[in-house]
Amino acid sequence: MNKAILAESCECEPALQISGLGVTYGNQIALKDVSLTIEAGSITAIIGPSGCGKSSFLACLNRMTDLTAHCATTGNVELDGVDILGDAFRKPAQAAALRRCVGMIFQKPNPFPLSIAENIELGLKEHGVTDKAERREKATAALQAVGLWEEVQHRLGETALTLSGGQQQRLCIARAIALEPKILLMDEPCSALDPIASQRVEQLIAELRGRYTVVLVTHNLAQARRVADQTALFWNHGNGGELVEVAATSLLFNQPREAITKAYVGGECC
Amino acid sequence: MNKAILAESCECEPALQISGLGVTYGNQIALKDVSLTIEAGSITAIIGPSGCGKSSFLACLNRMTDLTAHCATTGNVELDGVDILGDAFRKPAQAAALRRCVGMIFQKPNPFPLSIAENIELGLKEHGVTDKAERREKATAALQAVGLWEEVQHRLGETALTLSGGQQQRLCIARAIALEPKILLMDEPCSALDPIASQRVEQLIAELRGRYTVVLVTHNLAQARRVADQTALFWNHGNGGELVEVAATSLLFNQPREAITKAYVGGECC
Amino acid sequence: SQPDRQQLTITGSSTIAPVASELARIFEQMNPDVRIDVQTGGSSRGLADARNGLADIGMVSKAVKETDVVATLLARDGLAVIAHKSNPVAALSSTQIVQIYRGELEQWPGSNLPISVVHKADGRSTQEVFLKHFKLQPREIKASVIVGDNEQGIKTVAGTPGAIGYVSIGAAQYSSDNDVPIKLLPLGGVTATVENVQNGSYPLARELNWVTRDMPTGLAAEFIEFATTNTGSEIIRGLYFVPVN
Amino acid sequence: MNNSTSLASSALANTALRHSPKGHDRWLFLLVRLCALLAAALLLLIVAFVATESGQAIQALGARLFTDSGWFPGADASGQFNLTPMIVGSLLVALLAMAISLPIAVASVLFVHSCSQPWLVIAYRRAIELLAGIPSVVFGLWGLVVIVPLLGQLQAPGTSILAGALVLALMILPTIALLADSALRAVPNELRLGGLALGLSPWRVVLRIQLLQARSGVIAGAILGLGRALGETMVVLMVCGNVVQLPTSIMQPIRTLTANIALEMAYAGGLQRSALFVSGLLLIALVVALIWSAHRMGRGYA
Amino acid sequence: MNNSTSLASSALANTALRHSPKGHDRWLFLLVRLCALLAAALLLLIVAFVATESGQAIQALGARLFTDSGWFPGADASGQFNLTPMIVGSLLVALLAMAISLPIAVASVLFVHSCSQPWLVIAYRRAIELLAGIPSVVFGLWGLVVIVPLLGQLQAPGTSILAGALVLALMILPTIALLADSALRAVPNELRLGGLALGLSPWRVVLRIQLLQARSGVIAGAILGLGRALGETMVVLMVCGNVVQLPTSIMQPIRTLTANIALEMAYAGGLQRSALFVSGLLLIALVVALIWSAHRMGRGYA
Ligand SMILES: Nc1ncnc2c1ncn2[C@@H]1O[C@H](COP(=O)(O)OP(=O)(O)OP(=O)(O)O)[C@@H](O)[C@H]1O
Ligand SMILES: Nc1ncnc2c1ncn2[C@@H]1O[C@H](COP(=O)(O)OP(=O)(O)OP(=O)(O)O)[C@@H](O)[C@H]1O
Ligand SMILES: [Mg+2]
Ligand SMILES: [Mg+2]
Repeated sequence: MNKAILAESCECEPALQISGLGVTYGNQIALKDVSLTIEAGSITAIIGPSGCGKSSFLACLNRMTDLTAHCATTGNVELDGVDILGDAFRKPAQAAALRRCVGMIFQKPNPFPLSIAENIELGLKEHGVTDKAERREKATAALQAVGLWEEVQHRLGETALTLSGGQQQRLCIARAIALEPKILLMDEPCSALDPIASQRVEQLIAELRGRYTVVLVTHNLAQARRVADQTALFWNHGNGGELVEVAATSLLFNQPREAITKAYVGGECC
Repeated sequence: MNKAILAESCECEPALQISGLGVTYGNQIALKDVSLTIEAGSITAIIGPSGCGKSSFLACLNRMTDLTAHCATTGNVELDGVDILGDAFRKPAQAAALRRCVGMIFQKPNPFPLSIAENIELGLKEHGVTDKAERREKATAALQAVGLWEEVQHRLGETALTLSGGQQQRLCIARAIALEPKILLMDEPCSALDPIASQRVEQLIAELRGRYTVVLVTHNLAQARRVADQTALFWNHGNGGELVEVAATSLLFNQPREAITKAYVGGECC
Repeated sequence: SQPDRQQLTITGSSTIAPVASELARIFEQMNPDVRIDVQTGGSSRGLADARNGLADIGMVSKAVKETDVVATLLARDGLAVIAHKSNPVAALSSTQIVQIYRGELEQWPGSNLPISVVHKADGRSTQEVFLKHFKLQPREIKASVIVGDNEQGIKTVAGTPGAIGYVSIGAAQYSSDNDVPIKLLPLGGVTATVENVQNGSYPLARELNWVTRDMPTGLAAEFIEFATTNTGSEIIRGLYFVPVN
Repeated sequence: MNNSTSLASSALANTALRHSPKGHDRWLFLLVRLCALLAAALLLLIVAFVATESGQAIQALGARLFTDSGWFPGADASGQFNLTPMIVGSLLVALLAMAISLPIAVASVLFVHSCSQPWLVIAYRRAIELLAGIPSVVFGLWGLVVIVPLLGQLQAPGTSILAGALVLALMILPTIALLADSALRAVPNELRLGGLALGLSPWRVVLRIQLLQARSGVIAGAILGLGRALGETMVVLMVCGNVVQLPTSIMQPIRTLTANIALEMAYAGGLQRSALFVSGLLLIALVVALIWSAHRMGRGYA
Repeated sequence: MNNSTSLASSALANTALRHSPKGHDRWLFLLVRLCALLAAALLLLIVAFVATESGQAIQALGARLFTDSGWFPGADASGQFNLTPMIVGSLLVALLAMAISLPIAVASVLFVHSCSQPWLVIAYRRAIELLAGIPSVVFGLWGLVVIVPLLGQLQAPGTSILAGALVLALMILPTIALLADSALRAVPNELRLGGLALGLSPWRVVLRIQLLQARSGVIAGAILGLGRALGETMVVLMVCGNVVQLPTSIMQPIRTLTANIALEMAYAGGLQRSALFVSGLLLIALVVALIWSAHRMGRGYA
């Protein structure tokens, strides 16, 4: 798999410095005052109950917040020393370039109404991989990486909407990694996956360590434990999500500083 | 909560007798020759790897298969002694009545583009709950049952599309249970839920035991273990999903008959 | 392409249009390189178009008093008052017609059938000639329907049992001969026929004119000339108008 | 790590620059903008054209265009130039047509999307498209020969607001229906499935869920239909009677702004011509006002 | 458990029966079907009307309608009744108009959906709707006064296929644009977000993803636009020159089927009148044929 072209095209140093980050939707606060450092090449897990602002947090990191009505952010997120929440990145071309470097996998799989192969090749094509064979090769590699290749190799031309739930989710992961972004935001990438497929994706994430920076939202605490270098717990006390605690994963799980953390990670869970 | 009206209106004896069931999409086989008995009031878990036909299996039980292009079924599913895959139920009115008795929760949450309250009240209204106050009451009860009430009580009038992923999923569960169908088909209802919300839903399912018949697709083996009376494992050897083994849950997990089952339930999983 | 193809545009009175079209048809057959475009819109349009050069020839179905254009007489025509064929009324006096158009008489004499007054739009010389003959003022008219072309007037009367209207005798005669349910009412005791127009006994007669901006030359002159030939006269007579010679 | 906050100096900015559209894509992008601009410019040109030609009448007559004693125009200011009856006529015919057409169109679409016989759906769709292909002259003739005599039996002469509205309703039906239909088709299937899974019958699902998502299509259809109804000339000229008056019943004839233009523009000069252009301007203003209220109503519904 | 397989005897069947639409809903449902039926019936009536009136000419002339030496009609069979030049004229003008309008309309919509300034988007949308509200007489006048003299400077007399196509293109632009726009709006936001998250620029997302989902809207727009272009009368009458001939260049004048009807129906009788109705029938047939090919092309694209 020829990684040269794409990898080169995204040159930023993939480390994130988040300080005082807040997200509001109209007058509803979704997240407030989050400060966090994400090291280049590390895997960060975000955990917390439903509605505590995990997805909103991810959305800030590649400005998907711009695309939601009434959504506003405060604070700043520095990527490679540049505040990506600044106005300069509001311009569509700049935002697109940012999102090219900071890929995202959505919580709800959203395959395009195209064929399975085109779903992956579209992004490659749009980002300048003009050679058809090369695109197909990269798409194959991505499908193999998420363990979907065997299942779909005979129906690459069928529309992706006929895939099963778990297949769609893996396709969306493949679509994002095929572009080899420097930073990968994954919103519950294993939610629709059974243990086997889940394991495959976890393995993929682990492989990315060092080369890519991964921010992973997961409700599977065991998964966070297995793959993440550091883990952050968000909590919503009723008036907007907050960062409760962030620490190296083993520390957070074994010696939680906060009472809430202790209760949450020790709670009855799989 | 006044259950009389709705509960009465669905009079079937909720036991399912499935024999020789197969599903094909065009010339692709998704499922073949499944025979299975589901007792009234029991909870049945369906497990198996991605793409093995779990969702397709559920879709047969309330004829959602009719709504997919090129989808055909073979075999029969007897509900209360009547073959619901027969032609009589092809008629929209009959199919609607069937689906009224056999509720379904989709793998991918699909809230209507209505307000949160309307999402639940729509079904009630359409099924003859003409009293507005009663509808609101039932909606409230359903939201409480899935643990969403606290989070959304102040924004019932907002569009449901602004909910977080997990909130949407719980809303869809609430929408289905508000109608109190006799049989509830749940396709990975906890996939987008964190441990706390997950537990709440599990608790809800357990509460339904005896009164409702539940068929639960889950990729969380521990969950199947916790809540299901019987568990069925599906597997796709590459040419269509099959039923590998079905047994009382504790039997299946502790004394699996098949080698595949043993490997799957004993595999590395949460 | 056909660089030497010539085009002639003729616009104006819808009364003259059928004559012009028929003439054009024969003329085109005789001169294969000529194409003639005939459009209606009323005499005022014909006059205006000829004046400002939008048309080569204008068609005006009344006597032309304007001195800045050149008028050439084409034919004579009469205006017929028409009613639905099923209408039992055989004749109307001038006073009755005036009363009807003023809205003073609202039912057909001898029946309780309400009268639908079909009137022509402004800018149509049929209307002008009619008003002038009966000494009516435009503002006095209480019309139920206002129509543009003759054909619209005929169709409207044909579709309404209680309607009264007025159109060119030519158009009316042609339609009633072709099974359209209308009939022509006599005026002052004289039946509305081409013969009576020709012998001058019909009171509501008028001129049909070609108008051009200057003395007609070239193709326009040829065409105007063609109308006065025997073939031309034959065509004019065939459409129930009275040729000049 | 580069700590400068200047965008230009950062590697990310370089990436951004290198990823702005390039090559044939840049051209395509420019072309798109150019086309959009062109369309807007042409629109402005037309409106400017109408406005310029209207100038003379607006200056010379001002409010007289609405308060004069009637419509007896002339080339100079001695005529009477009251456009009010025509405005009322245009509005009445168009709104009545819309009131007839909108429910039928929406019903047709409900039918198409809730019918379970695919062949019937396809046949019906083709029929609606066919209706869209019937030229307005044919509609006009049909109205004059069939509808007007029919209405004339109720109350002579038949040429009336109602006749115009009926024919126009049929004419704008496919516009509304096709727009609503295409918007409904773009609604994702999962919403439909969600409704059906609750045991709703297909047509209730379309009515209560899909239509909601597709309402922008219905509104757009109504706007296009209204524009067409207000702007239609041939049909109203043939079946509305063209009498300049303020009607007191829908069985009375009226003259619309468009019919007025068509009847008189061909020979009009001076102030009369300019006043006719004012009619055109008024029509455009009416459409703008109606669009505005359609959007307001649409928001209410949303 | 009741083991009978007869549907009627089961409790489930009872439920089904009790849940079939009832009360006001049943009425509404019936009304919907009735409306749909009504629309279809009216359509059939019109087509039947046109077909009946055409009968005489079709019987008397048959293939002569396409093979006669020209269009020199008369009340009896001694005339010449070749409709071919008019068919060609109608097709040429309509297709050329479509070829001009479709790209601009799609470009406008791409622009609207990829523009990041909300005020500009709203303004542009309103402008397109405004364009939809300009009556055809005004378009015709504009064409006559502005476009024709302009083209006349290139090659006299200016009244030509091109003039007609240009004005018609502008006229059908809003139809296509509004249809495509409303279909695009019904596309779920998550597809758009998915594309943007891959780092595609907004306009590429619309072009490559959203438009695909909304293609039924574009096709419907094209169909409506074509129908309108083929059926439009006033404009072509004013700017196309109305000369009956097979054109050899787009700068030549032609006569369309609709113009032919409008020009001659006013006085035609007998066979000529019937032949004009054949024109109407042919127009409808043309639209059907074009719709059919639009759908075929649409399928290819899908
Ligand atoms: N577009 C929106 N408008 C208004 N409120 C929103 C919007 N999106 C999210 N919210 C609200 O903001 C809060 C945080 O949402 P977010 O999606 O970030 O939660 P989350 O942590 O990802 O939850 P989950 O685990 O359920 O996905 C929730 O209460 C949610 O309802
Ligand atoms: N509409 C369709 N057309 C064609 N193939 C389909 C369609 N829906 C599902 N399939 C295929 O049928 C097989 C079974 O799909 P199904 O959705 O039942 O799987 P599943 O067990 O639910 O998987 P998952 O756990 O990923 O949701 C898969 O290979 C899938 O790709
Ligand atoms: Mg989330
Ligand atoms: Mg599934």
